[in-house]
Amino acid sequence: MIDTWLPVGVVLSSFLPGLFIFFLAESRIRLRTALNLIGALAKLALIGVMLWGVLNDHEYVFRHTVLPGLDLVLKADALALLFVTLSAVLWLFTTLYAIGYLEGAPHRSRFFGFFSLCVTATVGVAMAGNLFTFFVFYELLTLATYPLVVHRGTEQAMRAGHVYLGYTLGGGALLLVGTVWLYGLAGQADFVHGGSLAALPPETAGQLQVVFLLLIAGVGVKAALVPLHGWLPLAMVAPAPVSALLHAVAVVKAGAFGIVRIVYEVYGVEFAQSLDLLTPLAIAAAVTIIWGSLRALFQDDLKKRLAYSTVSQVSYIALGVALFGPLGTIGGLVHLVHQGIMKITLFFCAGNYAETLGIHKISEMDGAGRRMPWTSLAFTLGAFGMIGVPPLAGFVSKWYLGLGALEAGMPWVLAVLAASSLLNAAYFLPVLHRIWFRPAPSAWPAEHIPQRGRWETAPLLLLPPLATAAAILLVGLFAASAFSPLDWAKLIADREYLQWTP
Amino acid sequence: MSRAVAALVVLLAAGLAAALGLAMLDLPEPAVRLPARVAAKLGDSGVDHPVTAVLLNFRAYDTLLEVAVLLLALVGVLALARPHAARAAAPAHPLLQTLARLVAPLMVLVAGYLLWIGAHAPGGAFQAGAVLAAAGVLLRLAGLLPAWAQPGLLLRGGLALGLLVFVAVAVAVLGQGSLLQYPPAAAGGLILLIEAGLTLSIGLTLAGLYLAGTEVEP
Amino acid sequence: MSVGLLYALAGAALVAIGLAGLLLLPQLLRKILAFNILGSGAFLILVGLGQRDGGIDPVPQAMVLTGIVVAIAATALALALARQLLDLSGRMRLPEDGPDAGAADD
Amino acid sequence: MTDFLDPLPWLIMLPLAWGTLAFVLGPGRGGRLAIAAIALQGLLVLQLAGQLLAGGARVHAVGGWGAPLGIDLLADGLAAVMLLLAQAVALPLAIYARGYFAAQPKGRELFWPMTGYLLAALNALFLSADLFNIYVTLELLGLAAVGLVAIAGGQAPVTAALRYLLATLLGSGAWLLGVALIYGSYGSVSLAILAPLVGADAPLAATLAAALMLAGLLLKTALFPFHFWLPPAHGGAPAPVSALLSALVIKATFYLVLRLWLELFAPLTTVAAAQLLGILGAAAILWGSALALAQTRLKMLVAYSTVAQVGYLFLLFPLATLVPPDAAESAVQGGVMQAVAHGLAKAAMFAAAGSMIVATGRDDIGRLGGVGAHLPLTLFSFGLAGVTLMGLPPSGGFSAKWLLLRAALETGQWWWVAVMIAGGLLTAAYVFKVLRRAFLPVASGDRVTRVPRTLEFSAFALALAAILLGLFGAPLLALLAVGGAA
Amino acid sequence: MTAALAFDLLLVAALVWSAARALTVADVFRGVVLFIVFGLLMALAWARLGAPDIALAEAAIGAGLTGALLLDAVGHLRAKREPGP
Repeated sequence: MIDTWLPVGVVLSSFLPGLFIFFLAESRIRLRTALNLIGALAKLALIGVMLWGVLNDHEYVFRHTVLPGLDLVLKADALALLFVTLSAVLWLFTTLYAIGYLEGAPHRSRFFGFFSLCVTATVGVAMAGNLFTFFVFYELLTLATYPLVVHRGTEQAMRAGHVYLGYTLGGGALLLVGTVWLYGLAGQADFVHGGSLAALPPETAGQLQVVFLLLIAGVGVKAALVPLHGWLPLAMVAPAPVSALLHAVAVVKAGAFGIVRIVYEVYGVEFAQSLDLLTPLAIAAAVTIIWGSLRALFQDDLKKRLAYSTVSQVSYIALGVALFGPLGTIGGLVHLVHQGIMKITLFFCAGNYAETLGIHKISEMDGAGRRMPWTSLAFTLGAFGMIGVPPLAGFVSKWYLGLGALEAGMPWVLAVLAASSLLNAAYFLPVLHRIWFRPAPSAWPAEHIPQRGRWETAPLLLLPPLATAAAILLVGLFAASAFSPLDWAKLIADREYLQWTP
Repeated sequence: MSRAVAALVVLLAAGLAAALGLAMLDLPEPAVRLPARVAAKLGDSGVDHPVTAVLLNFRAYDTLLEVAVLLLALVGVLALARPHAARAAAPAHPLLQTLARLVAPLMVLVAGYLLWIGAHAPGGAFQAGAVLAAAGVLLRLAGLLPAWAQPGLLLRGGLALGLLVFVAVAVAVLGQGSLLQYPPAAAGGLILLIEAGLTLSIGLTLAGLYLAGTEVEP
Repeated sequence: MSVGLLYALAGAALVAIGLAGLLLLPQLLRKILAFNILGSGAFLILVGLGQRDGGIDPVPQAMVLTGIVVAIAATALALALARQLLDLSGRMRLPEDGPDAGAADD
Repeated sequence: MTDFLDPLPWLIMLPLAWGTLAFVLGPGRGGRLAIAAIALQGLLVLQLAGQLLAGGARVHAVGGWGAPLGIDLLADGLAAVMLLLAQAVALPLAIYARGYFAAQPKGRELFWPMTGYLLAALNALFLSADLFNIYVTLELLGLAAVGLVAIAGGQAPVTAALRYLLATLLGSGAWLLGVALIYGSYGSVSLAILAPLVGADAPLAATLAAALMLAGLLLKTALFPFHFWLPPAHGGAPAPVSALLSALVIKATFYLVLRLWLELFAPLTTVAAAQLLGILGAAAILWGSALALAQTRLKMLVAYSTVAQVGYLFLLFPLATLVPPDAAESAVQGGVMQAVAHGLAKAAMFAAAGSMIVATGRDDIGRLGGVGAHLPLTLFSFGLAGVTLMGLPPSGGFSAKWLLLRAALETGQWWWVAVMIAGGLLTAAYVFKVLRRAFLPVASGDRVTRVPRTLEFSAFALALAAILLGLFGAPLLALLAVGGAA
Repeated sequence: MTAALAFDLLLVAALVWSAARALTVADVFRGVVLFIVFGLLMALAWARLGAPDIALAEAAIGAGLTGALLLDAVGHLRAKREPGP
């Protein structure tokens, strides 16, 4: 009984506070903060219980029939928990950060209401037990993030919101068609280890290939696969906490996670391989990785550079999925977590520079390290992680991806990884150089928050990036220990490749 | 509207007429013969004029809804007349007043006769109501009835009486059968009761449709 | 040909006249006349076809009685509306251009 | 048999009675009576649904005669679903209307009697199993609807009401003509008697009758290109009226189309006719959505949205005609689900729009700034209703779309898939056009006032119901299946 | 029989003619008058169809009341057209 309702509890732990906050008066700051934190902590507690259970081969499943032959299923398996845990932890940090970031800003009830809905949708995506449920939360995510993207209400934000909606609703439509089609072919499309479509008669193969294309294009919009990535660089007009959440956890990850589920648990990785679907996916991912990095090189706007970096980095996940074999899978899955931690750190820092000193452009960052050493340290860790410097998180991901490429017999992927790392270095190192080695200007563009004693900026803005930066180091250093992301990714890969022996 | 569209519409109408005509000339023998069934059940209907039997017993439910349509139309007309508060009735010609005083009671008598005869022969509530309406219009034109645009409680009650009685009878018999299933022994009486209510209300309503409608501010 | 069928055929002609009038005539009073003619045609068809074998059929007759009352109700409402429109706009006809056209350009 | 509280007759007599009593009580009176009575009607429908699920379709022979001499009332699954929709929409709207007319008294004098007759007509229509009786209910419905459109006066509403009246009278005229031909051909107007008599070898008169009745109903349902009367009528009436009309009145005639198509005239249907209906539906979706997007007045936008959403209803015909029974069932379920979902969502949307107009004092999308800050619940309701109309999950609109898409893919008619997807995206475009304006701050010189709580909560209840329908649609489909209507 | 048939044919012709003229005659007032004539002819037709109930109703309501309403509307229209002195 309690097993059934645990996944629902995880979803509701952010949904109910979100609904409540939505209708709270602007001035009820304490109550709002309390609701946010209670929700976040309750979610973490529930997840903790389930982590323990799943490690011991337990599955938590909630099932509700919406229409005959159409079930809403929430399921907490190992893969779901990987993503859920990431979301819940980073949500907590982002909430704290947002409370500091939005102090005194208007429309905070609306903001935190949608913020909570956004996380609700993300954990729903994570725990979706079938394609339909995934679609439900995937669309909810679109609706919950739109108000956050346009939160500032400026002309630019409105335009970005328009583009965002156009892309994501279009993607959702493709996903819907693919889903309906698949249900027509296969009945239900539950997520099961090894997929369920291999049992379909062989004459449906052609249709299944088209459906795959529809589904991947549908989730590829949010995962920002080139050429479906156009919305992401525009969406960075949103407030920093939103960008952090969008890029690290909620939106792009939901897309990437969708690719994982579709390949592994709808089609089954072997069946997908037999339909010749994995190589095209790998090529699309590789193109995205290179293209995103190249575009990032030429951005002077810090958040835009980070946004293109996201385009590139998220496709590592898709690439890992497309590499046939457990090692590639491990690399892709662990990067799902690692990229989240690294990118959220970078966006927190970008937000700090903007909020504290009014720095938005890379050309304005000269000497920022001396004024804001802690923020800059966190930023440096994030950037090194992205480049793949050992022993940071990004290195672990890239290592396993490389091994996976060799295992899958796709050595050209190594070249992509190498090129991408070089490009990462090319667009991050100059930034670091400016921060640490250039002299500071006589005045910052707009200093909003003055230095107060040891605090270079507001405490709630500083602590979250420091915490996540520490995590970048820790998950790399202790990758081999129990409950590390890598360990968990291995557990998942074991279960996905249960029947497979190389 | 352009000539081409007009020609098209005329063609459409002519085509419809032709199709109707063709269809009518090629009709099968009806599978159901209702006149025979009406005749067979006429004895149980409480009246002996077949049309009245259909109207107030076999298909009385149609009639009930139709009375509602009539009252509804008056409500709609009143809603439109409303913004222009009732004008004081113009003082009528004394001759008209005398005439109305003479003729109106006569018309009420005729209405009563039509109502009564309806059970056996052509006539009934609608025809009686129409006569009553004519009397009402006459009285109003003679300034002997209050304004219609904002009917008072009594008048509203009179307008609604027929429908309310009809509904009351319809549901009162639900305990022993279905809607409007009169107990055979009481059928004739109940029908007369309904018709009496209807005559009054239909008369008032029809008069109202004319008077309230024409009282709209010029 | 029975009397019933003859009048039913006349009803068909009346329906056609009423339909064309309702669609083509711009003046609202004419439209209301046309609607009544259309209705009368339908009534004739109903009774005429029911009695095409020469007998009397009380059922369609009762239906037509109901129909006549409904028609007067509709006519009264239509006239009240038309008069209201006359008072408000000074015309007793509907604006020519369709509502789509009006909405699209504002 | 001798059940005094049998819901079938009471569902019709009750609104007739309270409508009439509201008239007798006097101008503007009767709101509380109406709310209590509609709540009672709601209970009766629930009781009826329980009876149907337990014991199958029910017939009530009015007058005890039985067809063909008397008139039968028939309650099967389809009728029960529509009755449920009607009461479910009417109750929150009645509560809404009381608040609305308190804030905006224009037109409140005779609102309640007309609404009573409107609901009586709807319930009577859904339950009727007699073609001529349906004619009377259609006229009652049409006149009540026209009266309600004109209730607030003014040149635009009166013009709209006249246009609507002429259209609806022409529609009923066509229906009556059909009834005359059917009576002439078979000697009866009872659906139960006629159903076995109408076969593929039906005489010309029956085919002509089918065509006439169908055309009349399409005109009344405002299917493209017969939609010309709808936007000014629905967009110009007071908000509670618009909500009733868009949510329920056009659904009543759609219900008749569905019944005739699936039952009485099923032997006469052809693939070509079904495709034609589908094409008109598709045109309605695209044209209605495009025009909704072009509107500057909020209520006109919502009204054009109705034109578009009606189109979805008619997609069920090509998907349900002469195809495998599985797909046909899915299509009919989808169509009915769409009717219910749109009913709830559109009522919510008109109600929310009405609140926004009361609050801002004008019907202008460009001046909605501040609504998001001052009327969050209303805007949220509008958004939820929009979610249903877009067909996003989880909502009744999504369930409908899912079922229709499924039928389309199963029968290989992918072109309807494209139409539905395009329609969903266009819907999103016009819904977000409103939402993004409402999120903006108040423009200088504009004022946004508070509206009564009842306005906000009744709209929210409707929107929430449309969403919950997406999560709990299965019982509704079980009810629909009673009596083999689907 | 033939006399009756001739009468019926004449009546039908008159019905169709009066209906068509009521809609096409230039003056609305004359149109309404023709419509009242049409209503009375309809009453005759109903009598010929053995439907005296309808004949009565048609004469009283169809021709009578409808006619009165229409005439009143025409008067109203004319009053509008020719503003008073």
